[in-house]
Amino acid sequence: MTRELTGSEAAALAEALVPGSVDRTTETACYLKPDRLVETLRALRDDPDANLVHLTNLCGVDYWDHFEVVYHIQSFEKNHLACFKVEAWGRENPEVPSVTPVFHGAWMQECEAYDLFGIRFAGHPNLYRILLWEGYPGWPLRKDFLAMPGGLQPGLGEFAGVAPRQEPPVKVIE
Amino acid sequence: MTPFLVSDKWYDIRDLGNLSREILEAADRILPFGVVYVLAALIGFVASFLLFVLPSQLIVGVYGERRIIGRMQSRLGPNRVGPFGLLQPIADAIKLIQKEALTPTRADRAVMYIAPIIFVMPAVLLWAVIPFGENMVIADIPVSLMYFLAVSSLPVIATFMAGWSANNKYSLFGAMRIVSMAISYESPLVLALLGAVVMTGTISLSGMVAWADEFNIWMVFVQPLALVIYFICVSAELNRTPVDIAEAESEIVAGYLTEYSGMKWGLFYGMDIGYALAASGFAATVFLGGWTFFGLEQWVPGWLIFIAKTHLFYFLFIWTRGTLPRLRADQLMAFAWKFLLPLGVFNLLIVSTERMLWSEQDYAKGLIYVFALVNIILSVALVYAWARFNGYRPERTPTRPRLVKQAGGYIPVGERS
Amino acid sequence: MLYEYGHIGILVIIALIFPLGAVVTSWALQFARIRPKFRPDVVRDDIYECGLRTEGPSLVQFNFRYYYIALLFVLLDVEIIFLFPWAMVFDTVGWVGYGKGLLFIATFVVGGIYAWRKRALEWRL
Amino acid sequence: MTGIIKSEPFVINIGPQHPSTHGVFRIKATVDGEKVIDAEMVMGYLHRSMEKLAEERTYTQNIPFTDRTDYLSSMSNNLGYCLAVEKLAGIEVPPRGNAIRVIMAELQRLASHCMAIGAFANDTGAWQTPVMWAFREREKILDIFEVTSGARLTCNYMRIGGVAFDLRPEFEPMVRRILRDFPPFLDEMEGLLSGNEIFIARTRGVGVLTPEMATNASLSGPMLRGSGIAWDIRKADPYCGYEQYDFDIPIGYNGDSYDRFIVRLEEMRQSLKIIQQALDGLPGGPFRTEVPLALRPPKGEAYARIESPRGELGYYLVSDEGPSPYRFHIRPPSFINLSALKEMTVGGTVADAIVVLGSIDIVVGEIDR
Repeated sequence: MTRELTGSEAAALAEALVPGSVDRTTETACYLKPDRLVETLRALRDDPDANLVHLTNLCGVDYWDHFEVVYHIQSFEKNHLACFKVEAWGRENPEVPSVTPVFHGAWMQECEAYDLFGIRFAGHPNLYRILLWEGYPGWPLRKDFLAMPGGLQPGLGEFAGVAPRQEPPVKVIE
Repeated sequence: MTPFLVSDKWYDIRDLGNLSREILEAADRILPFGVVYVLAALIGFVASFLLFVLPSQLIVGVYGERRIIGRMQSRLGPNRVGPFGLLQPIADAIKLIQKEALTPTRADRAVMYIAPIIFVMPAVLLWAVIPFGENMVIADIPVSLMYFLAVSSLPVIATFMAGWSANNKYSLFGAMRIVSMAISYESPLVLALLGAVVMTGTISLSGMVAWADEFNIWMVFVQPLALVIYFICVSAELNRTPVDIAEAESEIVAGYLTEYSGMKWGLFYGMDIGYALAASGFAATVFLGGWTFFGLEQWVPGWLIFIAKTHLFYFLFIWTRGTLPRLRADQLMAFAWKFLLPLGVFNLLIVSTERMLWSEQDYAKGLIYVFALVNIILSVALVYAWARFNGYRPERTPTRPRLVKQAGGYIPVGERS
Repeated sequence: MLYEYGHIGILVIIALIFPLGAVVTSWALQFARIRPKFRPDVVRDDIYECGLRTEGPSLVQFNFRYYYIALLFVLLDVEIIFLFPWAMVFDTVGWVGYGKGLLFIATFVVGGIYAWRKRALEWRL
Repeated sequence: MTGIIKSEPFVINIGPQHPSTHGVFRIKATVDGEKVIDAEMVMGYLHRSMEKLAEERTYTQNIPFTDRTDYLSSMSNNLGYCLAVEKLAGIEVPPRGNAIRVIMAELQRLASHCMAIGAFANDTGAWQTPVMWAFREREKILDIFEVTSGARLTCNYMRIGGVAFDLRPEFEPMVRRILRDFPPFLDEMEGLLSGNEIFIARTRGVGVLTPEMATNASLSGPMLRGSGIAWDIRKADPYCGYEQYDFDIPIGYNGDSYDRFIVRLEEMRQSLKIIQQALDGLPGGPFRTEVPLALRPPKGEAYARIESPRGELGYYLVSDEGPSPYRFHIRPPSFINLSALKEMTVGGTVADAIVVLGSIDIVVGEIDR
């Protein structure tokens, strides 16, 4: 049975390896400081006691005033699952460091979080809109998506700001 | 050796040669030579077309290619048009002929139209030299084996034209693949047939059938390895499934056929069966004794035996198509050069030595059976040994995964849990 | 004897008529009122690439690495063709001719081994 | 040899309308001759914004959405979502409900792996035969689903607190027939593919993933097990009473496409074992605990995962005591399994890229959601 680490247990693991990395803890999760995030996760991955090697899940959550990025990290040998969180404040340009250098599997999940929430991941090698197209107005999973300027308005029929379809660059030989 | 039951009467349909001979002799009395000559070729063509190619297309095209494969894949196959779906190819032809033949605007139009025509021509020409029965051959030329080899390499050019002219990347892949495959598989093919030529001492297909009749043995028993090599090489040249890398529908959508549609596509598709049939007929003639069957040809028309053998061989094509996955391009080339070609050389050495020994013994009839036995054993041993030499190690590929009881981390190979 | 080749010549004509007939009929059918006449369409008449527009030219300098194999093929096939006359005259040449034939085969076996050792037969990608 | 002949790399689109991409998925490959020198994934052609839609609907109304993500294993998707809601709201499932869920999930695994193996064999070029055989067996399983839930593909059978309906009397003989008919089919598949030299040549050593790479790329399911990592949520984090059943985790040797294939084949045998045990010991009693239709779980968050046929399927739910989830996140296994696609394809041929894609066993509905 996988042991789901409580916030304080996860915090203890993180504090032991990288002192000063934990922001606060809740019952289920441990909030890390964004500037120490990559360092902490790398240490937790490489440490045999923590052994948090498998970034199982990464997702963003919109809490109106701030965004949270949730990392569920799994250990195979110890069989425990730790939940870490990072907060990003500000709706205009929320930014958290990318953990792609530590976990390759974060690559696509961070792209997805960027695509749907607009959270920028600093240090990501190729951050692009993976599901929607480049130039899509707004960030769909934000709570205020429908009210955003340029968002989907009823009766508009088509997204504003999308370049009109162009004729293919093919010449017809008559 | 004249079958005693077959009479010389023109109405004896067991030997269609009688009929055409009667017609031609009658025509010769009243018409100038040139007309008779054209008439002879036409009769040969029409007779072979009506008797053999058309029914084979229908039967093989539906029953072989679709119903048998459908059976292998546990589905029905075409069964609506005509009795048992026999008329399906005709329905397909009508459908295809009225479809629009799209030609992309960026393609090379002329080449794209010429390619299917060039592709079809050799398929018809191949039938010129294959003897359907005694005296039932359109052009009984003495170098018919060479003729067959030469003509059967022509469609490669047509497929390359088709692939190149379409201006499509997938077609380009197909074109490039088919050229490299054709040049790789031509050498083992010719080498394998050389074994048969050494044994019989003739490059006429009628001569080969006569040889099989005389010694009462089929070439397949004397040259089993040659048949295997021939089969694989011909599958490659014909783009049949285990080696159909030029079409490879799962990789490069349809290869050189990607841009073809309508009747132009239909010609490629229909003639694929035509080529496979011609190759089967050739194999039946060279390796399976043609229209002879150990004396049965005195009771049954020879052309019926020939058709039966051809379809038996064609069944092999269907079988491999329904069973085997496809090789990759580089593996395919390596297989031709490293496996088939050396085996062909080995086969040639063996058969030429045997032939010399045989000629010392004044072509004693019994000796050929000894050779057959020796060759069958040698072929199996050779194939196995050469495969081992090339790195065939089935015992090193476990086909069952390891089983563990407990979840945990990485378990290195060799560690029991 | 030779006029058998003429049969093949007539077959060539038949073989030409058969596909030409099929292609021309299907082309001509668009003028009969059996099916609607198709009009040129830019997107439909474009070349197929999985439903997207092709990027860049299609006909490029294609890297398929069969330069060596093509060379080998030319050499080998010519050699094998020379073996056919040898195979036909076994009765008359005797053991000496047989030995000479083997010598001929040996040259290309040696060549083949050389090519193999030089890794010309490998399709390294 | 290289460098003597000049060649031009060019870009070729594999997908979205390609026979082997199993849906509208696109690999934009830069090739030099046959060699793939760069591969870029393009997805989103089927994006329906499930996560946003789910925020507007109640917890029960969201169950049909989960059907439509991974449409080849809808039972597993239902199950994962229901487990997450139950974890969030603290609902207990009666033992009969759990046993039915296990049987359904394992039947779904059989059906899904049938599809995966058949399509994979098709990608290697076996012309339709394995896929048709696999479909033949899959149909029988879908018949069971139809009898039980009324639908074949998108079953919508699991409910929060149990399952939607009790089993019908036809159910047990049908499953017994599957248990009897399936092992011969698996032997047939092994005879057709596992020992086939051409199949081995095509898949052995193609798309090799080292265990470090597989772990680091967050892969799961047969992709992870093929690399030799013994990791199965059913063993490691049992749900629905999987701890009562006796089964093994199949793991591969060196993490190539062939290993993933044989792991899937063996998983089907293990699933049969589980179904047998669950069916023999099927408890009586209620099949569902009653939950209010407009469920309002307490404030909090829950991450529940199951071992879906494609890997670890996780649902991350955040509740704000409202009738609908505040945040509904799916951890789609085949989306994250694609993380390593570029590493596996670059350096191989175009044909290898297709085999690798087939061995990942993607479902585009799940990638794009």
